[in-house]
Amino acid sequence: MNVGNEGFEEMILDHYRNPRNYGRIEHPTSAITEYNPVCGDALHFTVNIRNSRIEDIKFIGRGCSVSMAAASILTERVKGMEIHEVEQIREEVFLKSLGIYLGPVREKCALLSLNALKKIAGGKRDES
Amino acid sequence: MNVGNEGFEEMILDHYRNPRNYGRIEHPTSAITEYNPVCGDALHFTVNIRNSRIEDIKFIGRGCSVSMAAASILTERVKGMEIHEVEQIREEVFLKSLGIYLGPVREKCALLSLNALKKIAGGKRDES
Amino acid sequence: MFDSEEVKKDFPLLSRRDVVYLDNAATTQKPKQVIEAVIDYYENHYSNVHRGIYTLSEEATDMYEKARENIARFVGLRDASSLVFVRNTTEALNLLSYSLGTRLESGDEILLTEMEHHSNIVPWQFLQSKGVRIRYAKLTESGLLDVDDLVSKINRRTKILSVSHVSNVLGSINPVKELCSYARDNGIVSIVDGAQAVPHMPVNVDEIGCDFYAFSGHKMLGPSGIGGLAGKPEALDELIPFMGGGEMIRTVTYESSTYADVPLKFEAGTPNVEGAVGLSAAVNYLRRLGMQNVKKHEMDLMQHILNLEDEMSIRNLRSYGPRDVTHRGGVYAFNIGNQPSFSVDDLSEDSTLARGAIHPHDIAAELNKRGIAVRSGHHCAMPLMGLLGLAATARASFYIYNGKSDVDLFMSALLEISRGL
Amino acid sequence: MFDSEEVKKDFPLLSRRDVVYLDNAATTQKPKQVIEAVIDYYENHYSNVHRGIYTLSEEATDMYEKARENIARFVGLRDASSLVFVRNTTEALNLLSYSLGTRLESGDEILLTEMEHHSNIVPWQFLQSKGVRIRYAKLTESGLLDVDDLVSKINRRTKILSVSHVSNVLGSINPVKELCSYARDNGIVSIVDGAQAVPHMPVNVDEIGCDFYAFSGHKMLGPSGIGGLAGKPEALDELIPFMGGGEMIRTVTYESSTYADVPLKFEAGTPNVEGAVGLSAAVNYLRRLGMQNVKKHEMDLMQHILNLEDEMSIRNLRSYGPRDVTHRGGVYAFNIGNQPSFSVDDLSEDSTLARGAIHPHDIAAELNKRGIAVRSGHHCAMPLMGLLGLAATARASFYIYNGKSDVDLFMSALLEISRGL
Ligand SMILES: Cc1ncc(COP(=O)(O)O)c(C=O)c1O
Ligand SMILES: Cc1ncc(COP(=O)(O)O)c(C=O)c1O
Repeated sequence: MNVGNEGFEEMILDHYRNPRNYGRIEHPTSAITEYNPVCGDALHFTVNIRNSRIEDIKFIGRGCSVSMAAASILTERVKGMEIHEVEQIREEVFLKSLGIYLGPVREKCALLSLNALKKIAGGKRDES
Repeated sequence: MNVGNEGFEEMILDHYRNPRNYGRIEHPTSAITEYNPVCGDALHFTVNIRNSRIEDIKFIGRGCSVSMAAASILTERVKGMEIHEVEQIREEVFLKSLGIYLGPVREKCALLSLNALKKIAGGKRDES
Repeated sequence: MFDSEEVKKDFPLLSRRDVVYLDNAATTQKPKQVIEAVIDYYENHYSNVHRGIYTLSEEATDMYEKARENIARFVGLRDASSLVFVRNTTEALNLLSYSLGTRLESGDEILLTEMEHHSNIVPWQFLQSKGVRIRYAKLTESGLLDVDDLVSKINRRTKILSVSHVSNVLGSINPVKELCSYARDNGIVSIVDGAQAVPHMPVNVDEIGCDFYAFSGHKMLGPSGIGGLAGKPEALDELIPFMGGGEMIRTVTYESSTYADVPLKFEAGTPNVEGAVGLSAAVNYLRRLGMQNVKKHEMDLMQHILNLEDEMSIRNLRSYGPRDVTHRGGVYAFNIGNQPSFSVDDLSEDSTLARGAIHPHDIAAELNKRGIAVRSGHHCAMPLMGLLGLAATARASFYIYNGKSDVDLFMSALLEISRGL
Repeated sequence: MFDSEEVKKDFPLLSRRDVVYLDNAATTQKPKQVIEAVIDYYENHYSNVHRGIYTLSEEATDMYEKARENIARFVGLRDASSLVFVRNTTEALNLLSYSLGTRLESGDEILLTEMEHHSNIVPWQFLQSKGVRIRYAKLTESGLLDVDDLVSKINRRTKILSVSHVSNVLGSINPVKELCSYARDNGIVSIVDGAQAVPHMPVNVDEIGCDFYAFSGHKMLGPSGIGGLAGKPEALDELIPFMGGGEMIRTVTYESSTYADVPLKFEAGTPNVEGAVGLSAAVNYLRRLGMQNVKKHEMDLMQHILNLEDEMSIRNLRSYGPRDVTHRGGVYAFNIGNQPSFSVDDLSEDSTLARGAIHPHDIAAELNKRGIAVRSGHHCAMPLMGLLGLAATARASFYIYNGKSDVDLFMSALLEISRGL
C-alpha cells in the first residue's frame, strides 16, 4: 500500500496476518468464488442467509495484503446485515473506510470481496 | 510549383501552355496510359520503337502544369534514345533537370511521364 | 463569442510560421495548452497504465481514465466506459466493419451515402467478398442528403446504416438523429462518422441515439494517433473484440482466452496515453470557447465567403455544397473552370484543361506562394468526386483561429490567380 | 561505453521525480531529444502528410518519410518502404493474423512458443474458430527455447511460425535467425515479435531473414502510439490490406477499390506523424550510444544482479529465467516465497500464502514506498505463468539510464522487505 495513515496501515496488516472469519461454512445457503486474473488473487465466500439477513459468513482465499485484509474486514462488517444493505455499500465508501490511499490497481484488490458479496446479495434478490 | 528559379519556372509554364509532341501516333508500336489517382491526372503515350530506339513519341493528357510540362519536356528528351537509356534515367536526375523545387506531392506529378516511359521500355525489353 | 485573433495567439505554429492555414478538415493545429499537456505527461508522469502498482503508473492510469471521462462527457456520453480509445476514425470504422461483419450473411445490405469518406466505404467493401451488398443513398441537387432516397433503400436485408455527420467535401450536415431513429425502428445498427462534426459543433452522442459514433483527435486540436469510438453500452457489449493482446483480456491459457469488459476489450496493447491526455486538454480548450460559438464562428465565415463569391464574381470560380449555411460546416470545395472527371478511358486530343481552367494542384501551389495553405485532390472521397463529374477540387476549410481577414486574403488571392496562370 | 548517470540527465522525468524506474520492459522514459522533436513538429511543421501541396504539408511528409528511412535503417532494412508504421507490436501482430489468416484453412497449424506475450497468442487464437490449430514449442529447464522441440513440431500443416525475439518475463533471447531459416526451408511464414529486442540490442531484420518483424516505439525511448512492422518486400507485397480508408487506396468507386503500394497499403487513415518523428529522434539517441553498448550495459547489470543474488542470499527469493546472461536480456522476474498458481479450483483452508511468502503486489508496493518502480502481475504472459506454476511475479527490468547503484538499491530494498511484512 502507499502513503497512508499509520493506524489504518496497522489495521490492514493485522487483518492480513490474522484474517477474521477465515474458513468455510459447512452447508452454506450461498457460496461464490471471485478472482482477479491480473494477480491471481482468489477469494471464496460461504454465506448463510436467512430471512434476507446474513447470519454467518466465512472466507478462504489467497491474495495480497490488501485483498485479504479487505475480505476479512468486510466479513466482520456484513455479519448481521440485511442483504439489501450489502447491495447498497458504495465502493467509494468502503474504500474510504479502509483509511489508506490505494491507487487504481490496488483498489481492485480491495473491491474483490465487495464485488463477490454484492453478487451473492443480487443473486438472492433475484431469487426472491 | 514552389520556390524556384524564375527561368526554370518560365520553362515549365511554357511547356504547360504549349506542350510539345502533343497528339497521337497513328499506328504506334507501344502505347500506355499512366494516371495519378490523387489528382485525376492522366497521360497517354504512343511510341514508335524500332531497333530498340525511340523513333517517335507523342502524348495526350490532362493534368496540372507540372505533370503536363514534365511530359512535354520528357518527350523532347527521349526522342532518338535507346530504350535502355530511358530505363536508366534516374528520377532524381530528371527532377533536378526541371530546375525547380517541387515538394513530395508534385514530384509525383512530374514523375508520371517518366514512370510511363519506363514501363514501356521495360515491356519492350521483356519481349526481346 | 470568442475572437479568432486572440485564439490564434495560443497556437505557436501560427505565430511562428507566416501561414494562413485553411486545411482544417484534414487536420488542425495544436494550441500550447495541448502541447504543454503532452510535455507535462512526458516530463512528470510518464509510465504504462493499468497494471502498475507504483506511483507513476497510478498517476498515468489516473490521467488516462480522467481523459476518457472528460472526452466522453464532451461528446455527451453518460458513461465514460462507453468511450473506446482508438487511433482515429478510420480505425473505429474498421473495428466496426470487422466485428459487425462477422454477423452478416450473403445478401445482407449496408446502407451508406454518396458523400462518404473512403474510411466509411472501403472497410465495408471488404465485406463484399462474403456477398454483403452496399447501397448508397443519393444526394439532392444542392448537395444535401436525400433522406427520402435513404429511407426508400431500407429493407429487411438492411443490417447497417453508416453515415457521415458532416461531409468533408461539401460540408453538408446530415440529420443523423432522424436517420438513427429510422434505423432503430427497423432494427438496423446505426453508425455515425463524426470526424468532421465533433471538432466543429456541439455533439451529443446519447441524444443522437446511434449505436456507434467515431471521431479523430487530430481534427479537433488534439494529437495524432488518438480518437474515439463511442457507443451505446449494450451495443459495445455485444461487439466481439477486434484486436487481441495485452490489456484486452481477462484470462489467457494456451488453449483459449476470455476478454475484459468494454472499453478495455477493444484496447489491445499499450495505449497512446499522451494522445489521450493531449486530447483531453484539447477538449478543455474547445469547451472554454463553447461549441455553440465554434459552430457560429464557422457559419459566419462560410456566409462571408459565399457573400464574397457573389460580390467578387471571380471568373470561372465554382464551388460545391449547400448554399444554406445552417446546413453546412466550414468546408469550401471549389474549382476554377471545368475539371474533367477522373477516367482513364476518355482521353482525347483536346482533353487538356478547358480555356481559363486552372488545375487544383496549380491553384493550391499558387495559393501556397501567397502563404495560404489549402488542399487539392479528391479529399478521400473519390466516388463523390466522380458523382460531381470531377477528378479533383481545391478545398479551403476553416477553424477557430481563422478570421474574416483570412477569408478576405484567400478570396483576393483567388481573384488574382484566376486572372493569372 | 556510455555512463548511465550521464544518460539519466537527458531524461527530464528521472531528474524531476525521485524514482528508480525499473519497469522498462513495460515502457521506457523519454529523453529530452525525443520530447523536443515532438514539440518542434507541433510548433514548426505540424500538418497532414502525403496529399498537401502547401509548404507545411510538404515538410510534414518529408519528416514522416525521413523518419521511416531512419528507423528502417536502424533495424537493418535495405529498403525504407519495407517499414510499415503501426500503433505498436500488438497491432502489427493482429494485422498479420488478419491478413495471413485469410490464407489459412481448417487443420493448418501455427507454431508459437510457450513464452509468448498475449499479443503473440490471442490474435492467433482468433483463427481457431476456423479450425486452425496452435501449437507451442516447449522451454528448457533453464527457461530457454527448446529448439529441438520446436523443430519437431514443424510439419506440412505448419503455415506460420511466430516467436518472440526476447521474452518479457524470462529475458530469454531466442535464436531467431536459425528459427527463420528452418521456417524458410519448410515454406513457413516466419514472424518475430521484437518488442523486447529492438530497444535492447542490435537488430538486423534483413539478416535475421524473417518474413515479418514487429516492434513498439514506446519501449525504445519513443512516443506511444507508434511502432513498426518490418518485412521482406515480397512478403509485404503479398499481404492483403488490414484496414481500409484514406491513404491506403489507389482508386475507390462506389463498387470497389484498388490499393496503394506497400507501405501505404497498410497505413489507413491519418498517421501518427509526431509519433514517427519522435521515434526517429529516439533511434538517433540509441544509435549514438551504440546498440552493442546498450546490450553490454544490460548484460553487466544482469550479471551484477545475479551475483548479488548469490552473495546476499535473500530469504525465500527466487528468480526466473536463464542464468547465462549472454542468452538473457535485462529482465528480472522474481518472487519472495512460494506463489500459488492461478486457479479458481484449488482453494483450500490453508491456501493463504506460505509462511515467509510475500505477494508480488505487496513487494511492488513496498518497493514503491522506497521509490523503486517495478511491475507485478502476469506481465501479459498468463500461459507462461501457468507453466511456471505461478499466478504472478514481481519484475524489475533495466535500461540505459539504470546503473549498478540502482540495482544495489533495489536489492537492498528487497532484503529489507523479505525480512519485513
Ligand atoms: C514480448 C512482447 N510482445 C509484445 C508486447 C506488446 O507490446 P505493445 O503493448 O507495445 O503492443 C510486449 C510488451 O508489452 C512484449 O514484451
Ligand atoms: C468525414 C471523414 N471521415 C473519416 C475521416 C478519416 O479520419 P482519420 O484519417 O483521422 O481516420 C475523415 C478525415 O480525413 C473525414 O473527413
